[in-house]
Amino acid sequence: MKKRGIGYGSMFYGLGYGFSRTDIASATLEISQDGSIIARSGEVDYGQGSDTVFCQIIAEELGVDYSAIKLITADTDVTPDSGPTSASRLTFVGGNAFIKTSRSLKKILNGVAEDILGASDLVFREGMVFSRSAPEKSISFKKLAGRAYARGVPAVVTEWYNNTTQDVDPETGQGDAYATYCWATQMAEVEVDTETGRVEVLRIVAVTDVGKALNPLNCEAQIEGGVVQGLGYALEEEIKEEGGYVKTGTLGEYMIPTSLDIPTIEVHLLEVTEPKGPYGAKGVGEPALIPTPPAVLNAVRDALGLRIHKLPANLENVYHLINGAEAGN
Amino acid sequence: MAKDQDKTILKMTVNGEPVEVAVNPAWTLLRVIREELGLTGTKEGCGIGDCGACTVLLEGKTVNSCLVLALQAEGKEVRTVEGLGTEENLDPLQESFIEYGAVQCGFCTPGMLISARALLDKNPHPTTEEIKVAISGNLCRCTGYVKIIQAIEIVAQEG
Amino acid sequence: MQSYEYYAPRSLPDALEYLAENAKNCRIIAGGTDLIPALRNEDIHPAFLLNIMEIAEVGGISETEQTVRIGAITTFNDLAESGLIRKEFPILSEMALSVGGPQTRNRGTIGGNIASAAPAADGLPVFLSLDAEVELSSRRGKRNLPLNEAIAKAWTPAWGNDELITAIRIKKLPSGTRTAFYKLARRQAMARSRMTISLILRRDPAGIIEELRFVPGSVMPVPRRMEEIEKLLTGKVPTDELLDQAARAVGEEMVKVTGIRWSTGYKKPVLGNLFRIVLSQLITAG
Amino acid sequence: MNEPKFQCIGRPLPRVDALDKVLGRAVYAGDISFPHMLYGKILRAGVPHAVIEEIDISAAEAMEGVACVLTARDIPGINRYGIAFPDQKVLAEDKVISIADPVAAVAAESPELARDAVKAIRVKYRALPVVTNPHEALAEGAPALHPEGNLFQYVKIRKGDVAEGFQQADIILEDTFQTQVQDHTYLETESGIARMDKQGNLILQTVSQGPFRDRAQVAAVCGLPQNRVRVIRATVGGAFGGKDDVSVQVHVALLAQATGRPVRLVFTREESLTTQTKRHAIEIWSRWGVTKDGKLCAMEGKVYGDTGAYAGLGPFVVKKCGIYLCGPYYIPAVKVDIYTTYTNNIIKSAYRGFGVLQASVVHEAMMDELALKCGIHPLKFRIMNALDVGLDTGTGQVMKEDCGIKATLKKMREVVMNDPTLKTHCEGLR
Repeated sequence: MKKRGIGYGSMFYGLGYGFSRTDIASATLEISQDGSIIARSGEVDYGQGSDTVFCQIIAEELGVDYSAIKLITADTDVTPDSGPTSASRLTFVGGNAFIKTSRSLKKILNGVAEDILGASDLVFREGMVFSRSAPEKSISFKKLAGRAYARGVPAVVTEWYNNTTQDVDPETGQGDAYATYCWATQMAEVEVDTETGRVEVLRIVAVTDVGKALNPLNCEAQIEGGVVQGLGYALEEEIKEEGGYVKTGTLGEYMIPTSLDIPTIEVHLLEVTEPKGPYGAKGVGEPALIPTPPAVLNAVRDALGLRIHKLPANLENVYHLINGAEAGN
Repeated sequence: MAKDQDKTILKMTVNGEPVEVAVNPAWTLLRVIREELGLTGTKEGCGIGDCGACTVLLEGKTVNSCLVLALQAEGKEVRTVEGLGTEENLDPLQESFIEYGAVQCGFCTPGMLISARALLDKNPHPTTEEIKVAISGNLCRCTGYVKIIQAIEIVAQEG
Repeated sequence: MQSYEYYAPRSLPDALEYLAENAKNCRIIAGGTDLIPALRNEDIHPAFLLNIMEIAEVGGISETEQTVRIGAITTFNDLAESGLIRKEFPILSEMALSVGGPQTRNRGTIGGNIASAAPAADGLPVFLSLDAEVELSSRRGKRNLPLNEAIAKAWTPAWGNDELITAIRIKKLPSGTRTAFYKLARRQAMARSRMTISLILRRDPAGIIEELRFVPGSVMPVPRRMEEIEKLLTGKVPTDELLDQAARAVGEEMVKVTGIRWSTGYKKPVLGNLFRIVLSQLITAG
Repeated sequence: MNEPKFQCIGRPLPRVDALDKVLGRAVYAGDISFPHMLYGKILRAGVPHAVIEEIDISAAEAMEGVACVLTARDIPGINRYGIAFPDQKVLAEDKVISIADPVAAVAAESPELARDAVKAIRVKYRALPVVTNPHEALAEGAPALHPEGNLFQYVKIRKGDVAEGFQQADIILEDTFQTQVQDHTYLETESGIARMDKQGNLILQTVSQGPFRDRAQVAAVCGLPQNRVRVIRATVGGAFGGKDDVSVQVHVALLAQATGRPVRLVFTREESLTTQTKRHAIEIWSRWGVTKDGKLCAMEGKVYGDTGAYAGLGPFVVKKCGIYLCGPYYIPAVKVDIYTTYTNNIIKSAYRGFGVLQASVVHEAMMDELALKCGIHPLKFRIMNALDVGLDTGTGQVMKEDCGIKATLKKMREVVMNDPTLKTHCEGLR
């Protein structure tokens, strides 16, 4: 028999390291005489998209094309230390570092432009710098860079963002451990085949508070990926260790979801602004994945009236749960 | 050390160009593509056919190049991601993958593109289910497949 | 490090000659989906490797009035795409599409699937349910062997090491015969079977089962027809009670062969459940 | 002038790295090669707990095409590393405590030769008893895997008066959950390539989540000041926390330093699955109290995390699990005890979700069960108890305006209530 169920999973996640662990990022911007920009950060984009977001931040602040920025990351001889890629911290900590850097550089260029244009209400936009009240007073960003170089003003700026928090009381664990938190709720609809123990996830609705979606496409992509990784955890993935030996040594035995295993995934991005975040943004990497397993497991509980205590909810564990032998292997 | 006298000359066509390369009979097509021809766009994710990262076209059909002996490609035509498009002239799938966010870490991307290309060459207007089946031998851990499927769908609709 | 001589003849006699000369230390490679991982892991150390993928006589799908011959290097994808197979043996098309992923279906061959004789092989049980014969060729000549005699034990074919499996032959099914293949796996692609069900069913106009062939896959070291179950149902009208009884008996039969293992607690009841579900669907399908 | 607030922020722009990736020209560490390059390979213990009686590398060293075979005594710097606590040996000395422990490292002219050389190394082990879960590890008389014992960390969370909290409760539920070990399964396995430049600087191109952290560990092992080591991230094929700890870095650096030649080291998938960091299996017991009208009043929990043979980031992960056991809900009285233990299992460390995933499985299960007992819709029950401005977390942090949990729950309520297929499900939700 096929039984359907619905379940929810909510979570919160402290962004950054917290607990007084060093949580810093530095960022460098260098402007060439022709106005092209080299940005440097110690952060690694291992696929989640931070490079793109950093370029967007710089472009936003300086009014230039984001795709023309050359971003060099994570080369210990060349880039400053920005801390590791973890704890959903990159957009928040690294992004803030780039906002600071961009604004410092802009301040320098703005001074030169004010002098050249004889206006103080300057806007940096689409590769131009112009007066808001008198737009005809303008100079291209490229030209401005050359003029600034000719005057010998600094062309390299490095800034530092420190997200290190206080520690908590060691006896009670109480205190302001984190700078901010991320929030998410997901819903899962599942169908359980009581005769085989197979759980099929039909649908996931993911609601994530991202603070501000700096790149909504990226946010969605991260969430979709997190959901599917969470499904794998909930249903099938398990590294088996016996007596200190690992029994799952191939991707044929350790099975992650394929394109045929994914449900419908609906993503909703909420923007509850975080004042300290870059443009209000928080992290999304981990909040994408965490609510999925509890939502799926709660949906299985809803379908069966029985609860899995030993993860994952694979064929055997679910079948034995239904048939009253949960402790089975 | 693999001695040169152990090697055999393999002749095949790679991305339209005839190539001749001395290979050890124990080498896989994947090893020859990456290490001997320097076409590192094709990736090794497992080496035993479980992940699809090394997918190439062999005589127009997708294969895991880690599961083909190099010498089995004798006289045959191989196409890798490097033969799909150029920066100036991207394959529509490459364009679509960029535009619709189908690329994250990128390690599965070359194999994924090859599988998608093989599908569209055979069936220009596949259903969503057919797209899912076509890439079901290509594991991806970053995207959850959603944007990849969407990117292929868009090319299929326009194609 | 692997070190072997590689040979890829274009004619069958050349291949059989080479095989006869080097029988002891020779391995045959076709699609390579099983063999190449074994070479990589150094589970095997052949001195000679014979590639049969370039030999036309070992490929192709053809029919006579009575039988269909499927060349040993027919890939799962060839099988799935063949109109002849879809018409005569839809059970084979379904099975073929459930194997691995597109890349492995483009390479993996039915000859390899049978010769590997893996307990979780998907082709083997279906061919057994079809009472297939294997065509074996050697320098000594050609012979046909019923498939159920061709696999001695898991991973071990029962034919000589100078013999090459060149084709599978299957008798066409009488009209009115229905077939079904079901695969239970941990995911929907690139998954080894947890269990499979292969069923061939023919009933008379009154609904009485005239013929039933049933082979479970991935549950026994060597798949075989469950004749006890077939007998239990043949000649009868399949009522719910009878199906439940048969489903229970399926599990018992399995345990008779396998004994109790860690997976028995799961496989014993679920195999019976699947048998009942798939057979019921086949009965109600029209 | 009606200008939008942002020019570039908030737009679904294509990624800056996508073009290189679709063209197959993004360069991952395993794609890099240099002339005269060698191939590295690590011999691992393969036994979970044993004394090493003898290591014989003579046959491997004598093989043609083998450039070097390194054991513990060949390390110029310290024979220790570890992302937060240097409790891992680069190469084993007198004993091994996990199957993954590196025992020797080889560089050879081809990957096949490196593999053959590793196979030719003979190691004699004397097996020791094995501990495989936190309870065994903490039991009296358990073999101590590290000098400081098997309990790596104990953390307490204490908020309010739990006894009083449970007294106010009308309904009290308790339960135990066991989570499993998960692999990251990035499609790119751990890989790196190291070389020395003419000035004696060591250059390492590698997978990394934190090149400066890698640099510090490599420099110490190679006996070099940090500014003589240059770590460059190659394009990284996924990580999810699994490339936070050192994987290939110290060994490939040592091999390049020892041979003076470029060395590439790429882990096989099997090596990645069976020896690299994983998500912690955690056993979590908890007891929850709620009033009959659905207000949480107390929670008590015990968390046992198995971090394997080495700490990795495990102590932070397991601690985080305990800290988040309350979930995004307001609970006035909380008591949690958190234990992180060593065992002879392979190392567990960072993984996307970092302990909070395991906690969420538990707090969300308990929330559902409590809601059911109270006869309140599970989504409504969450909204009733969700954190909000002015309320504090289980660790006493008072929420400010960025507290978004209610917003996500209310958005979810809107989605399900507007879905005609979920009509029955929504009964009692309003």
